[in-house]
Formats: sequence, C-alpha cells, structure tokens
Amino acid sequence: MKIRLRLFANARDLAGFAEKTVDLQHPRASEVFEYLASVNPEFREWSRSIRLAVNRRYVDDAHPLQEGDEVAVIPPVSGG
Amino acid sequence: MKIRLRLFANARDLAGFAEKTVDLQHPRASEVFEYLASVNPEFREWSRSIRLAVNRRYVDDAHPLQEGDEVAVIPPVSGG
Amino acid sequence: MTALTLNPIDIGAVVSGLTSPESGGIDVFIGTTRNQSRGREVLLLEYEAFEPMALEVMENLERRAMERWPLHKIAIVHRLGRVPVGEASVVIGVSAGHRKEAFEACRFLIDVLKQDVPIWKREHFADGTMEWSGSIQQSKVNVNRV
Amino acid sequence: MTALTLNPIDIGAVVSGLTSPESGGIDVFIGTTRNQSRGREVLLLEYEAFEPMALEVMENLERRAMERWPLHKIAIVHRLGRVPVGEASVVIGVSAGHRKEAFEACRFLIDVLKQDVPIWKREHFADGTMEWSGSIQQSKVNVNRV
Repeated sequence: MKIRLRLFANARDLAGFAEKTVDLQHPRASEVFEYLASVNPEFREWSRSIRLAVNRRYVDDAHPLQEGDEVAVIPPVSGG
Repeated sequence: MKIRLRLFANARDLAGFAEKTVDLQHPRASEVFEYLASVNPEFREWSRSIRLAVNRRYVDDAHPLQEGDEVAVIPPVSGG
Repeated sequence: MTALTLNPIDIGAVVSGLTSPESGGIDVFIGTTRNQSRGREVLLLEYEAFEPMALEVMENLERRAMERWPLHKIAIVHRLGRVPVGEASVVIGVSAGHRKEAFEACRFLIDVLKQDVPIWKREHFADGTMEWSGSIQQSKVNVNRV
Repeated sequence: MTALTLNPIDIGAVVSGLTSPESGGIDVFIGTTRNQSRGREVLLLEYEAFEPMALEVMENLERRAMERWPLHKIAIVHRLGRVPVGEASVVIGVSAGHRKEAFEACRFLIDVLKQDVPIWKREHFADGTMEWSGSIQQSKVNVNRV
C-alpha cells in the first residue's frame, strides 16, 4: 500500500529526504518507524520522541493507514 | 498648622474644590476627615473608603502632619 | 519605564522598548474601554490622575516586580483624559528570559496598579450622565453632563 | 486569526485586530529570539513548519480556548525562516471582557502551541554550528553550517 511520507526538521536530516512515497506491507502507523530505521538506524533511538500525523492529525502507533495517506514524521516540536 | 489639601475625582466634586490650604489644630491625618465633613457631611459616609497621602505617600490616619505638608484625598482608585 | 500620556498609546513602540537580546518572552496587558458598564452603554471613559504620585507609585510597582521576578524591562503607560470605546487606557509590558515570569509579573502589575495608583476614571454613559467608577457610593455622585 | 509569515510580525496590527467594543482587556505574549541558549551564544533562530498542519493545529487551539473561556478574539501569528536576536518569533493575543480570562487563555495558548504545533527551530550559534532545538538527541544531529 502506497503512502506519502513527509519528514521535517531533524527527522528530515536523519533520513536525508523531505518527502517520499513508500510501499508498506502492514498498514499501520508503526510500520513507518520500521521503514525509517531501515533508512537510518539512528531512528530507533528516536522513535519514542517522534509523533506521527496522518493527513495532518496526530495518531497513535496503531492507527490503520489507507492507500494515499499522507504520514508526517513529527520530531519534538520547538515553536514559540 | 497649615497644610495643603488636594482633592481628586469624586472627592473633589463633593468638596467643590481641588486644592485648599487649611489650618488644622490637631496635626494628624485623621483631622482632615473632620475638616472634609465640615465642608460636606457626605464625606462622613465616605471616610472609610478614602485614603490619605502625605507628600505623595499613603499614610494611616494616625500619621502626624507637619507644617507645609501636602495631603492628598484619594477616593477609591479606578485606573487600568 | 513609566509614563502618563494624553495621547493614544503606541503599543508597537512600547513593545520595541521592552525587547532586549537577553529576553525570550514579553507579556503585554492592554486595558481598553468597553462599550458597557454594569449593564449601561458607555461612550467613553475619562481618566484623571494625581500625576506625580501616580508616577511614583508606578515606579515603586516596577521596583517591587523587579525584586520578585528575574525580569529585564518593564513598561507601564497609562493614558489620561478621554479614551473612546475600543482604545487603550493602559499598557503594561514585561520582558524576561522566560514566559512564566513575564506572565506572572504582568498580572501582578495590572492587579496592583488597579488597587494603588491614584488614577480615576469617570464613565460617560450614552444616556448623557457620567459617574466616577470604583466608588462604594457610586450612585450618590452622579453629575450632569457638561 | 492564525497566520504563518516569513516577515517581521507587526505587533501593533495584531493588537488592532483584537480590539472590539466589548473588550476590556487584551493580553499579548511575544516570544523573541534570545542571544543565548544553554550557555552558548545564539546569532539567530531559523523556524520551519509543516505549514498546513501547523495552521490547523493553531485553529484548533483557538477553538479550545474559545470553549474554555469567554473570549472575544484570538490571534496566533508565528514567524518562519530566520529570526534575528531580539525579534519576535511568535505573537499570541487574546481579548476578553475582563483581564483574568485574557491572561489565562494567552498562557494556555502559548503553552500548548509549544507542545503541539508542528514548528521547529534551528539554533544558529556564534561558533558557526547549528542545532535543532527541543530534541532529546540534540547532540547527535549537529550539522555543519552552510
């Protein structure tokens, strides 16, 4: 199932890209972390501090994904 | 003993004047209230809500006055 | 910085004066004239002050806040004279390293200003009457509008 | 009103937009770039956002504040890109009938903004390095300055 990944700030730096369409086998948000760890193992240490947003809403790791979803990888925010 | 009275806001309206030099016999701030009541008896009802300031500092009723003191009659403030 | 002014308060200028390279947060409180008071329609508020004492008390409040919180700069500006509905009568601003102190000190300053600074407002109502505000005897001191 | 902007924030304009005839108090919080962070000299902060989501989260925060307090208007403006020392990165303003609600809601909004709005700052240090802020792995993601 194809989803569109978007990465920001240090997550983008760690992955080396800002956007990518990826093909996931198990359609849950948690699979995104496995994909990220395959790109850069440092993501393993990071996963607890990263939140995911599907179609611009924060979701938990069990959130089911659907074809075409936009999944944003949100490292600890620091606005303000 | 001569002191300079200054009145503000509704205290001024009740007294009918903004400034006056008055001659007090008992040199305490509380005597100012007696003087004001002699000007307008409505000041009796007011005295508990009026504060006095001598030379620009709030004082209590027992504060001793000195020749030439400026005594400000401060009705409830409402700035802001 | 404390000031009394007969002119509209330039809020941008007050804020500019509060910024400093060390500051991370500024809290600004702005008091504005409401169009009603105790259920009656208000046209404008008219402020008067015992000016030298008001400035001294305002400066004293600034010193108290500076002693109590680690602040960088403080501004207290109060407008006098007639302040139409929607315009600012008072602007209080505080800059600090972090927002917590800025919020707490700003709240402290407006609360104590309203208790202690010798400034008075007269409410001008739409029905043509006016009244000094903040008095326990409010109803007794109605004055006809000039 | 929520906005993201690459330009300096016009604080006077934000405040003007918050005034209303019903309002008695406006509280405004302004976050500014500090010249140091964790003991290191900072030249500027660089903000980026997941813009559409940031705006949605900011609008959601406004709705939550409106449900919780009797407020009149809210403004949340965040600057993106490079923000030099002393300039505002965020301005949050709230108008209400009375000051208590204005203070409480403004504090709530900046606190929750810092937790939930997808905006990130990168600190540019005087020594030529830069670092993303707010991360538990801060030391790992040093990048050389371009």
